[in-house]
Amino acid sequence: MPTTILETFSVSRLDILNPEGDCDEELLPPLSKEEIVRLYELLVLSRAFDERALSLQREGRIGTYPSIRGQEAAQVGSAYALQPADWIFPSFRETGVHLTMGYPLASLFQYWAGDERGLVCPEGLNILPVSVSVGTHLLHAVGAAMGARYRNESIVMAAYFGDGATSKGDFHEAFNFAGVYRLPVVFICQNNQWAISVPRGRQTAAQTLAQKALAYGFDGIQVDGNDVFAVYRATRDAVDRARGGGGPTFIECFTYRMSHHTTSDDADRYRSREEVEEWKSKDPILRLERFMEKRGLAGEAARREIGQRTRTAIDEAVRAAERMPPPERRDLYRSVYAECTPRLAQAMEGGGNGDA
Amino acid sequence: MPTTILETFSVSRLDILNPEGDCDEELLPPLSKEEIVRLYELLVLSRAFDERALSLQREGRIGTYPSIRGQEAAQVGSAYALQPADWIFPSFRETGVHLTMGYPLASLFQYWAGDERGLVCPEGLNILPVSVSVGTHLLHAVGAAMGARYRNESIVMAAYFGDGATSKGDFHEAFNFAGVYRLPVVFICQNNQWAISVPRGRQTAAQTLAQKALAYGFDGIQVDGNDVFAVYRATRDAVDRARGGGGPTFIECFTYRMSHHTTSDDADRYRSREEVEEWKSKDPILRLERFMEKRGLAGEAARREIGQRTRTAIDEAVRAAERMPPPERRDLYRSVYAECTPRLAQAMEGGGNGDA
Amino acid sequence: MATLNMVQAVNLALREEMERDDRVLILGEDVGQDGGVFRVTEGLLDRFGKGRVVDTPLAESAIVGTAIGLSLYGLRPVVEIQFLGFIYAAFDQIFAHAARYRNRSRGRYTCPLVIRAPYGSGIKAPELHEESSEAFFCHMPGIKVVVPSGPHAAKGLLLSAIRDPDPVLFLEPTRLYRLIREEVPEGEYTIPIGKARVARQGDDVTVIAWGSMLERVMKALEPFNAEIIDLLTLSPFDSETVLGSVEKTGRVLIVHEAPRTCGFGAELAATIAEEAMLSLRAPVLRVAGPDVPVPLARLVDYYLPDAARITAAVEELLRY
Amino acid sequence: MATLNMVQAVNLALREEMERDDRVLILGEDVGQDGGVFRVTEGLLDRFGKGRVVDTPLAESAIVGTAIGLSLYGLRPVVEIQFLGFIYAAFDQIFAHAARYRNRSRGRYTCPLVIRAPYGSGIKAPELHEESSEAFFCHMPGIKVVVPSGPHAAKGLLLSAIRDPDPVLFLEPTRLYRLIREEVPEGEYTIPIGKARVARQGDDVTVIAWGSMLERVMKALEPFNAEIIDLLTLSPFDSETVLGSVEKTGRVLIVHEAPRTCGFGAELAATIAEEAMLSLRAPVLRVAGPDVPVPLARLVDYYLPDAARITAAVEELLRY
Ligand SMILES: Cc1ncc(C[n+]2csc(CCOP(=O)(O)OP(=O)(O)O)c2C)c(N)n1
Ligand SMILES: Cc1ncc(C[n+]2csc(CCOP(=O)(O)OP(=O)(O)O)c2C)c(N)n1
Ligand SMILES: [Mg+2]
Ligand SMILES: [Mg+2]
Repeated sequence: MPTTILETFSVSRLDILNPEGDCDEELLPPLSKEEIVRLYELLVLSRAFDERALSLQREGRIGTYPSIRGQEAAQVGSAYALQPADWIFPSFRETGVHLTMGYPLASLFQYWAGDERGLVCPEGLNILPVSVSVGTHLLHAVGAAMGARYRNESIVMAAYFGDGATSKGDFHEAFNFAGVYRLPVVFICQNNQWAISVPRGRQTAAQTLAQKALAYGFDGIQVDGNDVFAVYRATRDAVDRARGGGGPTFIECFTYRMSHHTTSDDADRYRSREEVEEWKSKDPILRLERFMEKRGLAGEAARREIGQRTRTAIDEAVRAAERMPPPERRDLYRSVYAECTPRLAQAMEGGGNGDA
Repeated sequence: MPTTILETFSVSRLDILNPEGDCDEELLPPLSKEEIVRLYELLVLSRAFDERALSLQREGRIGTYPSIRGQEAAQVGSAYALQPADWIFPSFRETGVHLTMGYPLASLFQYWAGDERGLVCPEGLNILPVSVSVGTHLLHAVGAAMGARYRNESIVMAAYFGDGATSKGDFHEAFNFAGVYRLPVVFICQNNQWAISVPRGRQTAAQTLAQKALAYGFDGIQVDGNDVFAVYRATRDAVDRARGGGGPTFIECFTYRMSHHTTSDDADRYRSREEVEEWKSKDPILRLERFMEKRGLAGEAARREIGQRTRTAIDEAVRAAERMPPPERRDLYRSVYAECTPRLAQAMEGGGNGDA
Repeated sequence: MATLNMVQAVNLALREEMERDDRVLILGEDVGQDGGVFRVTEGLLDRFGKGRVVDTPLAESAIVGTAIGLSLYGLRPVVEIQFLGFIYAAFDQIFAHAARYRNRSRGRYTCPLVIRAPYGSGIKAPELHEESSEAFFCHMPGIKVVVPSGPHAAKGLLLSAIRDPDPVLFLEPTRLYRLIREEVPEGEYTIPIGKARVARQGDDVTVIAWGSMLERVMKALEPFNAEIIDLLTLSPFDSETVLGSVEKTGRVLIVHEAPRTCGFGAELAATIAEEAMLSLRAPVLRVAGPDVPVPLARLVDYYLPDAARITAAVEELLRY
Repeated sequence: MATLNMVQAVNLALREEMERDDRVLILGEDVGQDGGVFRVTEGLLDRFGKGRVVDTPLAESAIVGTAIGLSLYGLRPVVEIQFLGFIYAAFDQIFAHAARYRNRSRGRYTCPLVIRAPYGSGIKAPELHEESSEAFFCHMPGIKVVVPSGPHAAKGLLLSAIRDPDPVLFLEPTRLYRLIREEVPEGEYTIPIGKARVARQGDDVTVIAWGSMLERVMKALEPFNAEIIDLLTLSPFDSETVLGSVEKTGRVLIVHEAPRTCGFGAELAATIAEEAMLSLRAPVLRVAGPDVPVPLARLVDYYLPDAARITAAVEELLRY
């Protein structure tokens, strides 16, 4: 039908470091050697934490746990582009973000062992409690961003979520509000290709997730989510834009969930081993190791030392978490309101006709 | 940032008949003279119905009423492209759609007078009850479309809504489901530029509403919503595509709400008279009249007769509606479930400790 | 002292509190230029500007979710849901998030926000414009629910709600918006959340109501020696005042416009049956809306509790 | 006759009903290839194909809204909400639409759909995976709410729910999914919606429970002469059976895991206080979850009603 074209759009993808460890020099973000080694250490720490959590779960020492294996670069690379004063709104699969920002390891173990106190974010950081309800927390990032704008504070909000979350109504409403008010939010989607058993292609008929930003009048970009440099660079640009008043950005980190959905899941029921094998060769840590090798950064000894440090930190954290006294019965009631209602106070004292 | 372009998109606009009554011959859909006059008659009926409803409201004979003035072409043109067997999921401002499909006028007056029985759609038509809750009914069109597909019935679903509805989460979820399953739905948005007092530009930062379809992997198009030919043509194409298994389409009818939001609203509080004046010159009926004049269709006498017929039909409908006996107390209880619950049955009999 | 209706009283409370505390912001559909569909926020945009009186896109979940984010950030948003019947889309945000952030983070993050919503039947409006679904929100630990019954209570309670460290649902009975005028002081006064008001003292029967039903009950029961309790806060409700009165009268009638089954009257009756059973001389009666969706205008008079039903129930109680 | 757990019983009911009636379809997250996160729909995709067992995108409002559309069109969708804690996003669709289409259209359009949801506490799962928010749905005229307490009831009630001409919320207690095995006949049998079951006859006290609490109550009260009522349907609930038993025993305990305030126990207590007051010899007691969000694993044992609390309440009642 011959008609007038009102607008044209495009959606692009950023790749910097390939699986062989070769990189596009022009795109490589300006990171010092120390910073690159630090990124590497954070990737290693994330993976090691993850492995330990999985084995603790098998031993019954923590509860259901969602592995981040394969997604370390998406998490570390993006979080590394944030300032400590920025606020983070995670879903439940962002351990690498927590670790990058310096969240106490012991608290994470404590939380996954079923203790709410693990979600008490230390002062000086603002990582909100994990959002179990998929996609619903994006609105909180939008609201906080409106707050920062209102207060004239140059704080950026980073909201993390998965490919599945893009189907939720709250995703849409959050993106729309962010666009309308041009708020300082960076929306970071880890498209790990699966929402439990539902593959990305059946989550939406859109060719990319990144293009969804077009519906809201701001930019979306897809990045190789297993490429820590690409993720870092895209996030840093988005954060700068947000801080400078340029409004929101949507970053689709194209990555892969290497493990089961959680420890309660059996991914072999719904996806092929070949697919998983194929992604193994795109491992985010391996390619950074190769890159460092080629550049002569962090040789074997240094890497061994990093491994050692990481293990020690994790061991200590597990011990600390398990040493914490269990929560008390009264903790059940204490934090529902600033002040207990009469009925809660009565229940806390063990009264109330058989209340706990 | 030099990156790979993954996809490009565009969004276009269809205009056929301009305000002066001139049209693009190539785009003009193949409509017989009778059909064009019929379209005209439906436009006139819609406007006359609207005017009568407004005056009945002023006289206290019906309740709050949302005027469709200015949107007649969007409604008549789109509904005219549907088959009687197709299902329609209206919002609350689609009187012109009802009239085009042959919904009883008296029922419409009855409904706006606060009587649920006005929503009983006659057999042979499937116009669902109006959805007062903005945007939430799009999902029902999607589900019904899935039903038609499952049953191998070549029925198309038409879902009507406004620009404001595009902000709702259910809009997003409905579009996404329709895209994923490639369902036979036509989404028809009357972008009348206002959602009560909120102008289109503050409803979303997207340049057009039509482009929102890109997020779901199907096509969106903007049409001149005051141009009955453009609306008809775009809808017919979309309906054909849907019926042929080609999946959903989004049509943004670019139009204008000439009146207040409803009879409870005062639009002078939030928009300029100049804007309203400007749109007056784009009137959908006037331009069809001019077109017909140029083509020698339906001269003055014919038009007078149409006006007469319309008025008679409306007079009769008002009388019929007002002659209907009021609903009975028992009607309050009867239709909540297929069979009254014990408590409802008791209440219906006037029992139940002071229940109505 | 000015004589105000409830629209004006709420408007005054908002204005004063926004002047006092620059953390207070308003968000909602049509709350800005239009001043709200009931004009409750009229004049506030002019006074406080677009940064503090924010017209939103049409999305209730987003309105509440954004308010949650604002409150997490330390602000004190007061959002308007245009009619209570449109709040259901925000149910997840209210119940899964606003109600839980404090508990989830053991007090590190909190949601001091207020959701204002016009509610209740009797204004001959379209479907979903006359809901009375307060009971849902009383089953949400972490949320408070407040319902003023007149202009004076509205202002005092709204100030308390805005200052409350926890999320408060503030329900404004539309039928009363312009029906009652009362003296409403300018400036500082608050009415504490969680306290009921004995609207009329009496000895023979305790009648509990809130919102627009209070007015009906007061009128209908003039000829009786009834103690009438205006509950004001539904969650957490003032069981002390309720039980005290029941102990005195031994007879209870609860009146609400919401459907009977699982309405808030159920909790009141259950609490009384649990804690004041030995004082009761008669069954605990409820006069409530029937278990049907609120009907349109032509049936609504059959729906809403009226003087006849209220009096009949009291007379029944007095026969025990 | 096979001995099945509840997962298997529900699976069997679905399979049989899908074979019997090709209007029955299944929709939900992970219900297809994966067979559902609890494996309730295992094998159904293979048997009935993608057209009838539909994996959906992650969107609860859409799952219910699509089911509404399917049912309006004449089909009989059975949707799974993965955990009850994620149903809140679909609240608007359930309450504003599924519950009202029949009434709104005076019977012209109806929503014969079933929403299945695993619910309840005690499985050491993450936040929002252990909700017990059944009471909300009992305050929705137009919706029915059914809660089986074991495999046999699950199958019989699910068949009734699917055949019901109105929308039914079907809650499956996760704690029982694999805890109890019972003989479950193959083929046709239904248990009527709206009827309670006297799970154990007794004289001294009436104890009302449903879902996973029934098992607790049955065990805890073995030493007592208690009449135990398994409610099975919460809306519309079987007041006849309840009131009959109360008239016999004069003492009532209601046990539920949902928070006490405005839980479904409130309606039961209120109905009893309204309609069986003169038979009561003691206060109507509730043993319920406290008014807090369901805690994570390490506190959950303090949350859920246990044998000690149940027995203590019965002993208290018996002292009257
Ligand atoms: C609203 C909601 N619905 C369902 C679930 C159950 N659930 C947990 S994770 C998940 C899939 C999430 O997929 P995605 O967003 O891609 O994140 P990923 O798990 O891949 O990190 C589902 C369905 C949930 N947590 N929240
Ligand atoms: C979910 C919901 N929120 C709020 C309202 C109140 N309301 C009725 S119409 C309307 C504006 C709708 O705008 P639009 O979608 O553009 O349709 P239009 O009125 O212009 O036809 C609003 C806010 C509603 N009916 N439903
Ligand atoms: Mg995923
Ligand atoms: Mg509009």
